[in-house]
Amino acid sequence: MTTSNTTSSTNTSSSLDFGFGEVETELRDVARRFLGDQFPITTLRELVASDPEAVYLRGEPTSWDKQLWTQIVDMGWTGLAVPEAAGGTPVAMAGLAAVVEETGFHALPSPLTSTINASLVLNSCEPDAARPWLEAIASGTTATIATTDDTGSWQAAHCTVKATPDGDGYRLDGVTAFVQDAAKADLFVVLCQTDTSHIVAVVRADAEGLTVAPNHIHDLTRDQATLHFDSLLVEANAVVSTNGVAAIEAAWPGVLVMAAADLCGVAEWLLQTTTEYATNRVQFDHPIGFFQAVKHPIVNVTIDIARARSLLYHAASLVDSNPATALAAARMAKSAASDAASFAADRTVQLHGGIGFTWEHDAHIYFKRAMHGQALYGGGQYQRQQLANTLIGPIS
Amino acid sequence: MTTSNTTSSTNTSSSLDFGFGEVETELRDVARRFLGDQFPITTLRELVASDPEAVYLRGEPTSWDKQLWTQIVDMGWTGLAVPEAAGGTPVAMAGLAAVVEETGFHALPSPLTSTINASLVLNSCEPDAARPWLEAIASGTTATIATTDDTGSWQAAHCTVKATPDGDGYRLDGVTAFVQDAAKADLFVVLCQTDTSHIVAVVRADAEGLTVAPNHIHDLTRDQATLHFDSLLVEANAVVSTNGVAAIEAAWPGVLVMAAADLCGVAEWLLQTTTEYATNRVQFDHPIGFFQAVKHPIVNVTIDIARARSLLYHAASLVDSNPATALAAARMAKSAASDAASFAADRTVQLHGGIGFTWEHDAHIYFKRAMHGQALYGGGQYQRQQLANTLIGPIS
Amino acid sequence: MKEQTLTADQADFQRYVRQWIEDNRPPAPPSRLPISALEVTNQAQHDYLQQWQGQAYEAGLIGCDYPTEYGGGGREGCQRIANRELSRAGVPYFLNIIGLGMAAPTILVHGTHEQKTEFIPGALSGEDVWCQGFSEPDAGSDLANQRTRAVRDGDQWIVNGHKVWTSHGHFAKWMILIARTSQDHKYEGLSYFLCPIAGHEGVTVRPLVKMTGESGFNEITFDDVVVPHANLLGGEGNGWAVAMTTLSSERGATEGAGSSGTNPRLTVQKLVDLARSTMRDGRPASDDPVIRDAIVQHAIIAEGLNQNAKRSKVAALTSHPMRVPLRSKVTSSEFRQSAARLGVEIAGPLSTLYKNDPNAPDAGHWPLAYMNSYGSTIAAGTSEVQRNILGERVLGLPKSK
Amino acid sequence: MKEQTLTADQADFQRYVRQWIEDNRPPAPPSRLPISALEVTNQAQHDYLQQWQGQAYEAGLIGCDYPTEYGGGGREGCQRIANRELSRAGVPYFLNIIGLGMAAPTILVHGTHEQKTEFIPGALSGEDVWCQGFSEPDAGSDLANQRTRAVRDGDQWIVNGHKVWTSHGHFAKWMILIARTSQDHKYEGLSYFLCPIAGHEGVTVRPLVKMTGESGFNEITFDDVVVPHANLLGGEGNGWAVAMTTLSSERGATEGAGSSGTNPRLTVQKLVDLARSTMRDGRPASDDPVIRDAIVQHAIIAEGLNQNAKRSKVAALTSHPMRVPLRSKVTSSEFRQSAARLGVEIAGPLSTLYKNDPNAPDAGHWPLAYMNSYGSTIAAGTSEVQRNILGERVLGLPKSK
Repeated sequence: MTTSNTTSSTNTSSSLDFGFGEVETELRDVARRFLGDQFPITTLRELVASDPEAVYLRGEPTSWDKQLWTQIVDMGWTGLAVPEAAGGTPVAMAGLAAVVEETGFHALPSPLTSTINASLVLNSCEPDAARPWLEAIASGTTATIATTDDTGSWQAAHCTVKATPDGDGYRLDGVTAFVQDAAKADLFVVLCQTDTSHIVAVVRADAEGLTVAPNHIHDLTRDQATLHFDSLLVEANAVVSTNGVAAIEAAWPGVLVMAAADLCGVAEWLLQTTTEYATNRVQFDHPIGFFQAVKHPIVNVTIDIARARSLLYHAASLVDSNPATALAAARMAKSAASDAASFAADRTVQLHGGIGFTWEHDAHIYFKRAMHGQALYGGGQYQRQQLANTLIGPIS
Repeated sequence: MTTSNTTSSTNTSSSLDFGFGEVETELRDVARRFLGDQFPITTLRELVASDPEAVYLRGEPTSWDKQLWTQIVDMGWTGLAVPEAAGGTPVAMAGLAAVVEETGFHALPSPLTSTINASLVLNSCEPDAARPWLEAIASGTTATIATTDDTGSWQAAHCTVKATPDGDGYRLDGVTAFVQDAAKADLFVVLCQTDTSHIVAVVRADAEGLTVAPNHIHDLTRDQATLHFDSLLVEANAVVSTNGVAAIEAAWPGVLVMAAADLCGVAEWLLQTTTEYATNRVQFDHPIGFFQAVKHPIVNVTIDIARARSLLYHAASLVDSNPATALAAARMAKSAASDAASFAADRTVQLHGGIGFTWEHDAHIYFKRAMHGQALYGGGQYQRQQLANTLIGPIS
Repeated sequence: MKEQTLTADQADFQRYVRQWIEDNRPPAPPSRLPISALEVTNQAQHDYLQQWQGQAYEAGLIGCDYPTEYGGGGREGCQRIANRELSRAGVPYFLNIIGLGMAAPTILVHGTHEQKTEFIPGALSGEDVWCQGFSEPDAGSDLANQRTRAVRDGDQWIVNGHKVWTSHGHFAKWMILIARTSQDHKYEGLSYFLCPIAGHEGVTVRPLVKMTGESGFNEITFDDVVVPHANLLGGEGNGWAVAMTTLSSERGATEGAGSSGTNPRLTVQKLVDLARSTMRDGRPASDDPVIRDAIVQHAIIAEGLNQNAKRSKVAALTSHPMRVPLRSKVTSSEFRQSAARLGVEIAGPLSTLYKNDPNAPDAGHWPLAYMNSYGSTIAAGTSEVQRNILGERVLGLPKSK
Repeated sequence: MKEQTLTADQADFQRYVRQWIEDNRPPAPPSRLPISALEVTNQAQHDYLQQWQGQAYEAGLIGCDYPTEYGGGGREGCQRIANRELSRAGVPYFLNIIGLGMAAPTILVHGTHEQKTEFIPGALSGEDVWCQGFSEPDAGSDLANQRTRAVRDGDQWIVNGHKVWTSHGHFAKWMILIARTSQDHKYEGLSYFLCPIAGHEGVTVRPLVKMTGESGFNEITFDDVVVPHANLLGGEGNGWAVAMTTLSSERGATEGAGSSGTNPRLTVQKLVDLARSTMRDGRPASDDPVIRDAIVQHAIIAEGLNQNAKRSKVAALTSHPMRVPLRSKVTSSEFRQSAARLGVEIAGPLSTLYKNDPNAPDAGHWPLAYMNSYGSTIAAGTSEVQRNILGERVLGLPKSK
């Protein structure tokens, strides 16, 4: 996030410490303490996993802790990706990654990541047009991005929301899908195609002509929706970019970094939980961690997470210091984090034996968040496919 | 091998017992006893691994036991793929596979597989033209096939030996590479392209205009060469097919089955050797097989070999009973056997620790035979790529 | 993949089955059926499926290869034909999956004439629903580590203990139960009982919720439960051997259920169809060679499972020291798991959708199948323990404990 | 991949190195060099490489970041620059790989001023060739299970025992040696010595042949060998800790050797080049998406190794419980192995060719690198033992023995 370079404590040396300086360290430590105190696993379970039938059979929306969210806003986390000019207190991308990693570790249901993603996109739109919206975000308005068609293509150019000029604004028609935390968002940052190009428009959740159709998903800690636009009017002041694809693509490395950070946090919880279980659960007269069939997979999970976290902070630092190379690094981080999280989830359920397979244990909450997160913006193999074109060159 | 249906004890029920009837069982048991008695591991080591510098630095050809080969011919193994009409005593393809599996288990340096491959190709050429050559093979003449260009393409149509009509015969020019057991072969069964089509020609090892350039290879139990043809004259009676690509492709399932059988035998030796070592070698106060980091990989090797052998005999039975479906089954067998053998070789060296890494142990002989065999006619992934076109259909 | 050659009788039977299914397609179920019979929990679906199984049984589509004297069809090699036709027709699976796939085959092998006569027909017709009592909370992965005790008392046994993972426990009339009848030997101390469940005194059934949010399995406690000696299967102390028969029939079971989720070949076909119908950045996933390679890897494993089963019946080709694992639980359960995981990856963002979402591919099969697959890699001896058993009993490696 | 940003000094140094290499390219070697310095066995090649290392040292391309008082360049972050330039220029590797990569860094950390002054300059210049005495025939995988004994006798130690896997043993003047100085404690009973080898009384060196057919490592027996007390490194009983320093420098070592076979990023580039130049059925292997995916998997692991090393120096990001394994031997040795295996697969039938065959791709690198890679997954604690150590010491899991 280029804006952070003006204020990050560490931009100059970012290639040595990933831009993770004192400010970022302090921020991460606060986040870790705060969530540890305010959002223990028991609270999570109570909040999202108290009644399986409610969510899965009756399709009721999973709840999130709005009171906790207010505290998060008060701590200024929603301003961390907002330039000072818009009332934010930006930190290095590595600092954002660390906070998001902590929310992943606590499987926190919240619009934080989505709101950060919206800020990242707005940061790469026209500054004057974007500023008021960024100011709103800095002061607690929630937001999320809507860039994906209903086949789940991650190519911005595939967007299927049509924008037709109307006065000095536009009318929007069409569909965009896989919108994260839609039920928690006040604003949608929407990529739309015009006859000649693409625009980015900001749409209020209560706008006329917008239907938010919630998806029925496995993940208990997120919500996801499909947005239907029916001749929805966008005023000129809500058009924040007239070069939409470029704006989305400029923000994309940051979006991938946030997704990877969440997965690293999720994987870390799975690892620590499984390690503890393997240390205490006795079978065949030994704690099961005694057996290499348990110990070695846990070590492999550790190695995968270590790799993913290193690539994560490396990518984060490049978003700040060397945007040209950030996309490849971010894809590596997302690929490694997706694979680490799904392997960690897999081994967690397997090594917990019967109990991990039941609703009585919390593993399923993280298993589903990992499964959801690895699919978002493309899983490990998808990222590698994109990387191959950079690394090896296109197929002749 | 269709010819075997007339005599195999088992053609009618081949789908139930893979065509592996009494004749084939007896044959396999004889082969197992014979090689066990006549070709113990000590003999193998003495024969091919007594002097590393001779082979690798001075590039001397590895030796093979011609006296043992005479006994093999006397036992009629070279006639097993030859029709009765040509003096052979054909058995079901599963019987051939079993014999070749035994030679793989003993890492036998011999032209048996190559000679069988030559018979398979000749069996799918014009019967009258092929008969005299098959008769020669049945009575002990060794042969091998030469169908591959010097890039190692396994597509028969890519062959780069040019055949120009000359009288009622042809003149051959060009190169064919990766010819197996070339130094042991009396005859080469060569695929050549004419202006209009492809022919299969039989060329004597001592023919004028033929240069056999031996390759310098890792495998101590095989030899491999590149053949150079310089206006070599092929008499009419040596032209055994004027529909060369079809002849090669008809024989190919059998060729893949033989390659898979050899790999299954090699993998089986690696498994048994490693299992024995894991049972006896004591470390950390236990036989190392006590540790799951040793035990479970060995079990996985066992599972892979079991799969490969089942697919092998299934494919063999289809070559006899249902040629139309044999190619896909043979590719599955070759893919599974290639992967099983290279995994078995990998774990054998790793689990033997230091000793398996040295020349003092025999593992390297099998490691190299596995490495060579998995590459021949395409490894696991190559076979799967071909299978995808059958199973899923071509890429749109 | 290819057909196997049929005898004349088998061909006739195939025609008959096709015709019968055409004429007797059941009506739509009362509500959307779960992915396999094991997840069925509501009474209306239970009754619907039980009735459908009864019909199919009367028509001779179930138990085709069982002797007629035990309520079977007395045919040969016909069940796989019926199963294939049922799968192809996409009709509902049968309810009594444990009875069909585990209880009946085991009783056929180890039962007395009386036991076969009493238990097999009801298991085939679905009138008697069965459940499995192998797993225990403290036994964990170790199937032989049974704590549930049965003590002989005259011509009956008194059972006390605690079982988990018991699918259909809430419907079941009978349970195949392993209990410890002697403390002196680990394996030889086990016996195998056919134990009454529904309404039987001392039996308490408590439903458990799975990670998917579905119920469908239970824990069952036994408090001085009386089982007649006549219900001991295979003789006292032979429980382990009898249980091995049951576990080796497990694949047959899932196939018999006609659920495309569990027949390896059909699973591969399902993956192919999914890849064809899923778009990735505007192109079908089936055009992506990495996905093609992964699918073919599974096709090879699937074919391997089928050919392993076939080869295990060819004595001359099973003389190798490692013939036993060919039919082992570990390969088929891990195949199901990795195939389901691959399905989740192919589905991409669509894999986030629960089965009730109208856009969920294959009615939400893949993520649910993936999560449920841990049932098969954990229950009745985890894959880790299976590998110990294979290593120790098949390869003769030293014991890991 | 991308450059790291250089300081002005570093940029100057880089220009200097490039220029110097341009002007001082060594002549062709007497005979084709083996894949890495560890395989060098013949005297002519030894002399040639030792001379080349001496030149490069004099020019300041070796030991750039070592203090000047110990014969270094006194620079900062310059060795990786020199290494990168040396790799790019494709000049020969340096002979004294153990001295550069293991002995010198360890002595720098644990040595006394006298030891640093005496041993580091000769190791950097290549004048003193070093070998490693960690592995023993009976210790097997268990590095701490050393049988070689050193007994204190006044101001000297008497060493008796047997070491294997000692590359360069036949050239070496010195050995970094772990020996048991007490039977009472397993780890604390070890000490670390700088032991004279060449022509030293009681030392016998016997060359061994590797599976590749190459020699290059040896077994060395010690028969009442006298080592001065001044050659004890890091104090009595600290052998394990000192050895850990040595092993954690190992990657630096192999990179320092400038061998493209062992620098992860260059290995990936080598795979890309191989795929581009290898035809499969008439198309470059680099067009096959399955191979592309496999190569990128390795690129990610390679980048991970580099970034792990970098992150391990950022205290705020290593507070996690599993920071230690980041630089562990297991990841880099297994990367080398699987990358080499991938190279063998990409090469296809060409992988059958030995390096002396004119058509062998990359001068026969891949199959040899694959076989040699087992050296790194076996020697100095197999990957299996490494995983035990990581599980037990990093994660606190119970010991597996």
